[in-house]
Parts: sequence; structure tokens; C-alpha cells
Amino acid sequence: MGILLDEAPYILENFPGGGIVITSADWFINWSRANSLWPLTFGLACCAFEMISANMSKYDLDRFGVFPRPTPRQADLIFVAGTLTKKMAPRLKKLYDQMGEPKYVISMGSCSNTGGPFYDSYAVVKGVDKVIPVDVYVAGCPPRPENLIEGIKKLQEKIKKDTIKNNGRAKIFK
Amino acid sequence: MDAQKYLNEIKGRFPGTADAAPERIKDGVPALLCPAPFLFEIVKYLKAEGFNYLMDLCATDYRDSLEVIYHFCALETNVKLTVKVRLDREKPELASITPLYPGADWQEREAFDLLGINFPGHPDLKNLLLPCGWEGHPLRKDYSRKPDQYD
Amino acid sequence: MTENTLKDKDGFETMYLNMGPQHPSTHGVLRLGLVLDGEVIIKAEPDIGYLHRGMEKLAESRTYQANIAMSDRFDYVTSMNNNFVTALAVEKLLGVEIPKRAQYLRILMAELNRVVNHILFFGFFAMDLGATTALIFGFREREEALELFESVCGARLTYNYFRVGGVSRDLPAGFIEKAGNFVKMMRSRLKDYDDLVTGNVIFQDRSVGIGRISKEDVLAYSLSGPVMRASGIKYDIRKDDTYSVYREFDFEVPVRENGDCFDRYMMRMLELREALKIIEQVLIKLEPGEILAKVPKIIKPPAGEAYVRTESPKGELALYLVSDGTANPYRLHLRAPSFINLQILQKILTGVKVADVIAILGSIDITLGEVDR
Amino acid sequence: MNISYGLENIWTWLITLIDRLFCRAGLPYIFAYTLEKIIFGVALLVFISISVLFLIWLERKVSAHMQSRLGPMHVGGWHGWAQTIADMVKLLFKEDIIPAKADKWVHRIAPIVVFVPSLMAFLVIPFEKNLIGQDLNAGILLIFAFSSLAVLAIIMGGWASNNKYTLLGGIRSAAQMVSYEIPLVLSVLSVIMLVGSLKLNDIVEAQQGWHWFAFTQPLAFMLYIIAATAEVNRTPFDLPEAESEIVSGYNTEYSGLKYGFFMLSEFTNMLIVALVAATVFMGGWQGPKWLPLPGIIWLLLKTYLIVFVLMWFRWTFPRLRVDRLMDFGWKVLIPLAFVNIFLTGLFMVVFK
Repeated sequence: MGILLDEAPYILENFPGGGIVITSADWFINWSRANSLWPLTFGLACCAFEMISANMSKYDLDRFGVFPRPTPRQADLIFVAGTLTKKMAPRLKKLYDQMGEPKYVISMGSCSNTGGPFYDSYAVVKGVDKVIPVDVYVAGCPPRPENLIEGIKKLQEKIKKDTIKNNGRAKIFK
Repeated sequence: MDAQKYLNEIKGRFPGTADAAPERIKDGVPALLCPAPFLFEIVKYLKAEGFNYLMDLCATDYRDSLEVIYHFCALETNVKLTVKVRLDREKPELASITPLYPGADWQEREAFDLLGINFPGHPDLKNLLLPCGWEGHPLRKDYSRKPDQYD
Repeated sequence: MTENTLKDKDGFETMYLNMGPQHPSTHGVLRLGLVLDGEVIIKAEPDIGYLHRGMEKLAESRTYQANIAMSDRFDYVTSMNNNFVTALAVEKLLGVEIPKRAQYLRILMAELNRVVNHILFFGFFAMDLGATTALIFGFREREEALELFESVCGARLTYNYFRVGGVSRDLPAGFIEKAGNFVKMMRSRLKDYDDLVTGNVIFQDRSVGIGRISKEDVLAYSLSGPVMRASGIKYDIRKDDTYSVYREFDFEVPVRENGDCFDRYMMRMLELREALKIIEQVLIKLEPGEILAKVPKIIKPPAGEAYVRTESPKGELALYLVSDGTANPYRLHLRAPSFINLQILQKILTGVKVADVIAILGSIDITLGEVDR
Repeated sequence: MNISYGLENIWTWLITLIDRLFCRAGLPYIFAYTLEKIIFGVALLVFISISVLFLIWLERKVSAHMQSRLGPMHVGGWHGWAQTIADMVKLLFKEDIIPAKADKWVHRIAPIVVFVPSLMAFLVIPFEKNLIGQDLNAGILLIFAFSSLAVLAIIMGGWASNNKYTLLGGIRSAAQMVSYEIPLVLSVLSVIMLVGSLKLNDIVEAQQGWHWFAFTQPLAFMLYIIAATAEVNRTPFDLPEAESEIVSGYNTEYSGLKYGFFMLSEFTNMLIVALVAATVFMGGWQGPKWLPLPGIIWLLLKTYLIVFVLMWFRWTFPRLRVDRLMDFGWKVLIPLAFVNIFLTGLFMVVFK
């Protein structure tokens, strides 16, 4: 996290009126974060097609400010759309690590939630949360684009409850 | 069936193959049970005879032995032929047909990867689907998975 | 591949570029190891298996019907065609007769799915060459087709529509008109596609003469489907080794001669038109009747083997099925067209530019789900 | 007061006021002059920031409508007008990553280097006759000089990130921008020959009464638009950041606000080339006599027309390949530009 946000809230809190500053800053920053979720263009399997569909004309995630980025550095959000295999798991971890804080994960579809229809396979990781922390789980095999939109809405609600004081869940998850 | 002609021809040429396999595949596609040492020569012969298209190559674990199945097709005449090879389960080795059919490359690697069949003569025989350093061959019937870091 | 042993023609050090598994246009999780001399590729090595889910092993612990559901996930763009081949293989082992209406419905769905696959190919191929809008146009039309699928079987992507001995549901009311409208709409949209992409000078510049595959290579590498026919080999399993009731329909097998990216693109566009033709014929021929043959609840085919080939939109999709008389298959092997078509990359990528890698990969039209299984 | 030069009059009035105040206070003129330039600079910065934020939003809306989508709809209410603001604020508070093996200082400086020359170029553009940072004798030359500097930043960014994709992007960009700079300047050269001045205001005034150089020099105009598209790295010439080939090109390793700078500069550059096109080829701040709107409005209308065309290109065409791009630049555009200059010269000799 930038210098601006690391210590500022704690210093501010000691000043009279600092709390209000923090609250309004919280509101503003969370508003911007929630409304500008840039996902990584990253699809693993079947669900990737529903993820792409959600970006296309009929569902158009761009309406909510979701603007796919090809590189993890510029992404805030990663849709894990599809089956995570053991060969892919280290790569996913790496991609996740390459993203800048704050970063969010939506696990899309049964496979990435729990292993789905491949739960008893030798090559499949049973749930992406064994590799990276997940914010929102979207159920379905594959989930419809509407489900994904609902998932994004849920994530936006979650972001809006955040505060700069525990900024960057880095402190929780590192 | 036309392919029967080729089978008889092969049986005449390669004496060790006299005991052809029973016709197990339906549609009357004949199957040839070929002893492993003869495989390369027989496939070479088949290719010269016009079986220019390797449809499929796969292997099955029959508990007592491993079986590699080649499905050939002559595109011009649409004659199909199946060649089967029985291999010893402990030390399965079979000549690679990649020099004849480059398309067999990945299919042989897949069989090597998932069933542990060795193909001497293959240019680059290594893991294809499984991660490097994977132990065991999952498609064998007695494969049991060891728990790993993701369980 | 070792990085530093390969030198370029002047003896300078080369660059090793690791493309994928996360890359915007490797169509999933394919990894390409490229040795570059500037932007020219000296050696290319595809690395697959990042989506290897062990489906062939899983099939051995699923019933035959569950395997049809599983087959949806082989190539998730052409689920209906995967259902088709799985159902056909089991039926071959069982030896059941399929009712006429079910046969027609199967062909209707398979051809609709061919249309969907080729629309997606159009979109992704144009996207790979940098034309983003084409992708979105492709998806727009795909949504219409998905609505048809959804009205029939309730799912958008993983249909699980086929049953051993027939299909699961009959057509809903009004389907025939809707499908007819879809065919009409698709015909008019195809004109848009041609205006936007096919005739574009830059598009032709990027695809004509790129990634040429010769007839000999097609045979040597066992390539199939549009990739094969784009190189001048007229072979379509629907015609030449026919299955189901394709015999009753009148359609052409388009063929092109050059075998470059543009021809492979044109092949799909032409096939799309033929598929629409078949759909129209099916819609006329459909008659009321049974949709499911009498098959036992628990399917236990007699011990034996079956090898069934079908023409999926990607190429020759075949299934090798071994039964030991129990409720689960003893061995299920999928001859995946993407898997086998992908091998040619090692050969034809040498000497092309980085930008062409994407074009060539796109023109082969792979789905990683099928490559890795 | 002539209503059609409203903004200009306010500016003249402000300058006069400052001059008088400083004169009365007995301070040397240089202070007044500096203050005026600072005010102008700040106003310009505000204008550029707002324009660029608007342009990004516009790009997303235009692309969306071309693709039968809607584009941003929810943020801020009406048609997602606040979308870019949200994006920028988010980028501001996003973690700033410098890759471990990167050349740290070069990596840090590149986003600033990319932004400064784009801003500098605005100084010589006449928004109205007197509404101009500095009406330099060599105005047009300065613009091209500064816009060529942008390539430096892109190479810096591409090299310093220590990533092979960024390196490829940087090298592609160097080759492309250096070669397309030539037809860009050559196409404007024929206009300069006709006008006989490098001063932008002279060029504008030479086009009085619909004598736009877009009509009298159509070839030069076309060459300019093509070369300018390449100069600002937009499709069909967006090779430095070709998403489907080299991920995100030179900015692959940039995150947070640094990436924001690259994104902003891309749109700033687009604004500049469109402004120059409007000024040099489309009559600049002059509008028809019967519709007395402020000149800046006319200029912006023309600019946004060009911007729209550039966006239209982007969402229609596929991308050229590297070698074909260079072929096109050197074997088609440059010869054509020379032919155009030759014809212009011939025309001037014959008809003078």
C-alpha cells in the first residue's frame, strides 16, 4: 500500500475530527474501489465462457465498471473460472501474488468452489481456496452470467464495508 | 471387408502374428493382435499399403497386461484397421511409430504419462499432461493417489 | 528446452518467451515456450496439461449416463457433439435402435452447436488479430443460439441433453419458429461478418499465406476437421463414414486448397452456412414420435469394445469405449480433435513472427478442455 | 463586444488586469508575465485532465455502443459519467509494485517522462487567436519534437520492467514511432510550404473561410491521420500494447497510478494529434460566420470529430503485423508524402 494509507489513519484518529475524515475517506475510496473492479482476463475451463459472456453485449459487465485487464499488475479482481488443476495451482498462486493490493477473488463455478464434478480426480484441486483466499463464491456449473453479476454485486457490498484502517487485507493474509 | 485382405496378407508376411485377435470392435473393423517386436514393421507395411491416417492411439490397462490400440484408416478407400499390442505390465516397451506418423507424438507421450508405457525411438518422451515429477500412472487400474499439499 | 544452447543464425543469444498459461489469447491455459530471435520464432514448444482433470480416469467410476454429463466438459464449446459421440458409443455397445425423432433432434442440436462453435471461432480469431468488436458480435449471436439450447434443456453451456437411446426432452412449443428465425438471422449476420472481417484488407494481410499446412503434413499429423479440409483433403466423417441419419440430409463438404489461416477461417464460415442448411432441413423433416428408446434404467452393456467417430466442429471426435459388462465403462478414451490438431504447432511455428503465433493458434481452433481432458 | 470570442476576451481582460496591478505595485513586468503563464498553465492542466477523463469515458461508451453494449452505466448516475473518476481514484490508492529485478529508477521515472512531453505540446496550440500559451515561431515543430519524446518513456518503461513482453512492446514502439514520425512531419510539411510559416496561428488564419487544408491537401490529411494513429499507438497500429500478442506491451509490469499515467498519456497524445489535425487541416478555432460561437468550441468540436474517427478505427480494424507495419510506413506512407510535397511545390511554382 502506498505511503499515504499506511500510517495516516492511525495518526488522523488522534486528532479531533479525524474520525470524520477517516469515515468520509473510507466512503470515497470504497466507492471508487467498488465501482472500478478490473478483473484479470483469466479463464481456466468451461466457466470462462460464461465469464466472457458476462462481458459481452447481453450482460455487459462494463456497466458496473468491470473492465478486463490482461495483466495481473493492473487487475484488482481475479475470477477463478473453472477447474483448478494441480499443475495450474502454482501458476494461479503466482498470478495472485503479482496483483497489487487491494485484490479480490471471485471463485466462479462448482469446480473452483469445491472441485465440482471432478471432486474425486487425481489431478484437481478441491477448491481454489486451498491456494488463494476467496471473497465471493458463485455457485453453478457453470454459473449463469446473472449469477456472476450477483457475485460482483456481493463483492461490491463487501468492499463498501471496508475501512482504510485495515487497508489491504495484506495484514490478514500475508 | 477389405481390411480382412490386409490382415491375411500380414499374417502371411509376419509369421508371428498368425493368432489374430478376435473381432471385438463392432462394425466389422477387424483387429490385429500384433506381437510387440513386429509392430514397427507391420505399421510400416500398413503405411506403405495406403493406411495414411492414424486415427487414434491409446492404451488400456487390462490388469494382467497393457494393451496399446492403434486405429488406422486409409482415407482414399475408407478402409479401417485396428492393431492391438499386448504388453508386459511390469516393463512395457513398444517401438515408437512417431517416425512414421508424427501425429503419434503426443498420443505416445500421453500413454507414457498416464500408463507408463515406454516408447523407444520417440524423439522426446517426457511428461505431457501431468506435472513434472508426478509419481505413478493414473490410468492404471491399481493406481492409488497419495495425498498431497492440496488435500 | 535450455535457454542458452539455442543461438540464432548470426550466433547471438536468443530470447526465451514463456507464453501462457495465463495469456489473453492462448484460448485457455495453453503454455507455449518460444525461442525468439527478435520477433521471429526459432523453436516453439507447446506445453499442455494445465487443465488435465483426469476425466478418462473419472469415467471409469461413473455410470454410462453420468459419462454423458461428464462429456459436456470435454470440449465445453461443443457439448452437444460430445454428448452425441458418447451416446453413440454406448448405443453401439448396447445395440439399441434409436427412434427417428430422436435422431433428428440429435442432429439438430449437433448442428446448432456447430454453428455456435464456428461463431465463437470467428469471434476469437478476429480478436486474436486485434479486432475486438468481432468477438462481441460473435457472442451476441451466440446468445441467441444459447437461448434455443436453454429452452430445450435448461442449460446454457453444459447441456446433458442426450440420453442413451435418445434425448432427454422433446422440443418446447414454438421452438421450430424460433430456430427458423435464428437461421434467418444468422444468414443476415453472416453478411455483416463478411463486411467487417472477411473483406478487411488488414485481416487478409494477416491471414493469407500465414501458417500454411501442406496436404502431407495433414496426413502425417492426423489433422482433422476444418484444418484438414482447408488443406485440400475432402474428407468429412458425416459424408464419408456416415453415422446417425446424416445420410438423409443434403449438404456440401466445402474444401479449400491453400491451407493457410485465411482458408481455415473461410472453412468455418462455409461450414457454418452448411450447418444452417442442415438445421433448416431438420426443422422441415421433424415429425412427432418417440424421443427415447426402451433402455434399461441401469445400463450394463455386454463386454466389448466400440470405437465411434463423429465429425465435431473441431474435427474428428472419436470415442473408444471398453465395457466389461458392469454399469461403469472399463476404459473410455477420447480422440480429441483439438489435442491432435495442436501437435502441428511445433512444426509450423518455426520461422514465423510472434503475432502470427496467435493467428495460427487461433486458426486451429482448440479448446483446452479437450486438449487436456 | 464580439460574442464569438468570449473566452479570449476574458483572458485578455485578465492579462490586462494583472499587468496593471503589477505595474501599479511597481513590480517588473517579468513577474506579471510569469503569473499569467502560471495561470494559463494551471487552466490548461485542468482542461487536459478533464478532457482526458472525459475521453476515457467516451472511448468506453463509443466502443460499447459500436458493440451493441451500453458501457459504463451505474457509477455516478447518468450514463456512468463518474466511471473514470472512480478508476483514477482507485488507481491512486492501489499498491504500487516495482518488480524485484526491475531497474528501479528508470521504472519510476518512465510514467513521468511519458506525461511531460504530452503536456508541453499543448502550450503552442491556439485555442483561440490570443488564447495560446506561447505563439512560437516554430510552434508546429515544437509539437512534433515533444511528441517524439514519448517514445523514450515507452522504451524506458519497457526496458526497466525486466519483462520480455514489455521489452518486446518497447522495441516495437521504438521502431514504430520513429518511422511514423517521418510521414507525420512530411504530411504537415506540404501545409507549411503553402502557408510559409511554422506558426500555428498563421496556419489557422491561412484557412479562413472554409479553405481548409483538409480539402486542398486531402492526401496530406489522410497521411496525417494514418501516421497520427500510429503515433499514438492505436489500432490498427497498437502493436506496442497488442493485447492478444504481448499481453499489455510496455506497461505490462506497471500497476496503480503509474499505469494510470500511461493510460492518461495515451489519451493526452490522442487529444494532441486530434488538436493538431483540427488546427492544421480543419481551420482551427475558426467557425462559420453565421454561427458566432466561441472559437474554442469550434476547435473542440473538430477535435472530437477526429477523436471519434480514431476511436472508430480502433473498434473496427484488426491489427497489422510488425513487419507489415514497417513496410507500410516506409514503402507507402513516406513515398506518398514525398509525392505530395513534390506536387505541392510544382503547384506553387506554376500558379504563383
